[in-house]
Amino acid sequence: MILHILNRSPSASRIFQQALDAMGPDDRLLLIEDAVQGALPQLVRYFEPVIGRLFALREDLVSRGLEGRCDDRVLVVDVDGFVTLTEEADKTVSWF
Amino acid sequence: MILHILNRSPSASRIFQQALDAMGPDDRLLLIEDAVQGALPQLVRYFEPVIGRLFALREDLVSRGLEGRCDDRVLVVDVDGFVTLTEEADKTVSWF
Amino acid sequence: MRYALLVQGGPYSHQASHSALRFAQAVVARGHHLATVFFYHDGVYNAARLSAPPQDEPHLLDAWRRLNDEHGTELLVCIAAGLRRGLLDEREAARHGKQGHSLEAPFELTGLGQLIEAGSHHDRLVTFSP
Amino acid sequence: MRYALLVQGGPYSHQASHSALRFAQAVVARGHHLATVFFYHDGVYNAARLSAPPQDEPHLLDAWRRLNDEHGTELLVCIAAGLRRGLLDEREAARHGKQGHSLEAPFELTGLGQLIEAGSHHDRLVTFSP
Amino acid sequence: MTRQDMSAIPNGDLLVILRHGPHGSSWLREGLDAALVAAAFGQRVSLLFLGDGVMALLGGQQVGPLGQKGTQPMLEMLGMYDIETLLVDRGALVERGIGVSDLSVTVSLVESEDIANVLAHHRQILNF
Amino acid sequence: MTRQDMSAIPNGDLLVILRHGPHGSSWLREGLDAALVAAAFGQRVSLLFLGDGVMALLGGQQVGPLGQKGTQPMLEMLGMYDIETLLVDRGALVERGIGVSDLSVTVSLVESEDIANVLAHHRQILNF
Repeated sequence: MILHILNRSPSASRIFQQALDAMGPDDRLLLIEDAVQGALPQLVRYFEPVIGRLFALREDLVSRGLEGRCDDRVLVVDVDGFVTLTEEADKTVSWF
Repeated sequence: MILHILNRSPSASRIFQQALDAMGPDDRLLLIEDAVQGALPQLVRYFEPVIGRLFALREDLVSRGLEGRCDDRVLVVDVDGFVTLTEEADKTVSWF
Repeated sequence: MRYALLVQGGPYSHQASHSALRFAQAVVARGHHLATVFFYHDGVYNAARLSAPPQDEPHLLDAWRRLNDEHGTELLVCIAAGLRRGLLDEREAARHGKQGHSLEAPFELTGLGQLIEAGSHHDRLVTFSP
Repeated sequence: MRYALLVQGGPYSHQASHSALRFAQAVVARGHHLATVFFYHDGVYNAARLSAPPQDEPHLLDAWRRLNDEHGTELLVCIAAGLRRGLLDEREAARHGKQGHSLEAPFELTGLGQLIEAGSHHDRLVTFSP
Repeated sequence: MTRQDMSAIPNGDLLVILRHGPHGSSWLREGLDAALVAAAFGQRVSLLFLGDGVMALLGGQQVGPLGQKGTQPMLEMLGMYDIETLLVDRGALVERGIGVSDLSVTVSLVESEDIANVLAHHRQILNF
Repeated sequence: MTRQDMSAIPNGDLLVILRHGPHGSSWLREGLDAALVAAAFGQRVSLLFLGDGVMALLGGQQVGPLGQKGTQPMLEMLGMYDIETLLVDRGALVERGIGVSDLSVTVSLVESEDIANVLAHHRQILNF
């Protein structure tokens, strides 16, 4: 299992599509930095194919005022959870 | 008349849409750097609304091996032409 | 016409600095006066005096200096953006209790007000960003 | 586990450096060994020794130094990326005939081979880019 | 601002376009800095929030995980510098499901088709 | 490479993903540098060109306007370092109307649905 890490807003950058294309059926996707906007109910559709293995970093949601606004299906983890995700993955790939 | 300058590939970045939304009916758009890819016949559709006032910088096409591959409707200018475009415009806006 | 450029990209990382220099040379070649280049955001790194690119690559720092030398173009570096990124002249280094300096003439540390003034007083302002 | 980080974003310009530091602190807090941080692309600017951010902002340079101090994390700066961008230690400055230096211990100028080795020898490599 | 009130489009010396959200990069902060300095120099300054830039206006923002300040305090300074014209692309709010009541400051909504007019009405433009 | 020949997906120590074109930024050059160094260290290295990265392979590239070298010379060095596996996203070529005959080097085409497998077959990945 590969942990994919995305840091660009899906409204501004098309890079999320490259990340999705590169994900295997068990791979996970973590949204950090500007990508956490993708956890909003209105934008989460971009990540429809990986719902259930879509994570967002709590600290980056909180600092942007987005913590209470996420779609229910997004798995919110804090930075400890981020480390755990890297422990559980064979390797990580960052998309920017 | 405003000269808008775009430097991002329309395949990677959605910023071109902000530039197009901000253009008035007489404004011009110049593609430079990675944006010159948008002059390819297959990608020029992104710039359909401003055909006829869509320019691309020759030097950036040449260095990327794209000079002979542009759509006919793209107006190719060299860096002197770029300066002329700024002379003719009231002001410039760069989108990145 | 009097031109000002705003450069926001770091050297070598993005084409912005190369594009700005190429445009600058074309501006002066057409007989305009390139009055000001203002460096902001990562553009401030263009002023790093110790820059040592490989000999077969363009030496951006020297090219900026030459613009100042031959055309009197002022090379202004935003002080707030510079300090965060480690670009200090001798005076600022002393003020912050640091040994050595990373920026020197003809580059000048100045406030953002100089960008605003350049935008007002010159005929054209063209921005190059990463 | 043994971790390596690859940092490619400049400090203050992008969140990459902040994200990397936060992740680094969580890695060591969970009992892992953070063996290496490798700085590449604009990440090399994290090592600029004269960095002087406002007092009410995080001091990234000091935070990196503390990781080295408290956890023995090696702070490796790609030499090719650094020289282009004006990051020279005393030895490289002398070699290039420049007065002064912009990078000092615990940061080390090294080749890309050290990144490749870190990727091979440690259990995890996590990248933070702009 | 609707198409009917084009006359309401403000004139100004400087339009600062903000297209990046808080925390992810320094673009937003640097753009606001430029706006504040221009106002301090006596210019009539307007702000235009496009795309991710609207995230700057959302209430409830916090400092970053390492103590980074964010841009909320800068927004609160705008009034003190007589920067009263905060124009927001309505489409960017709708795309994100953000309502005007979610915002921390008072803004004027702009329709997409009026953005070009906003640019035309200002002598100088800085785009961040 | 078609779905029928999944067996042809190469294994390797390092996969370097290249997603940026030449001249616009240093990402492509820095990615190729990393690949060359890894190969010099004895690793089995594959390259995967996605999106704008395919622009790296187009023939007829020139030095930049200030004499910047570009990346063509680095591509020519790949063979000397035994980097033989150049995988290219077929969709990215089609999107740009670029044919295999337009490329300056010999490549293997990869379908979108095989990209994940390429990643899985390499021990380590660097993404530029």
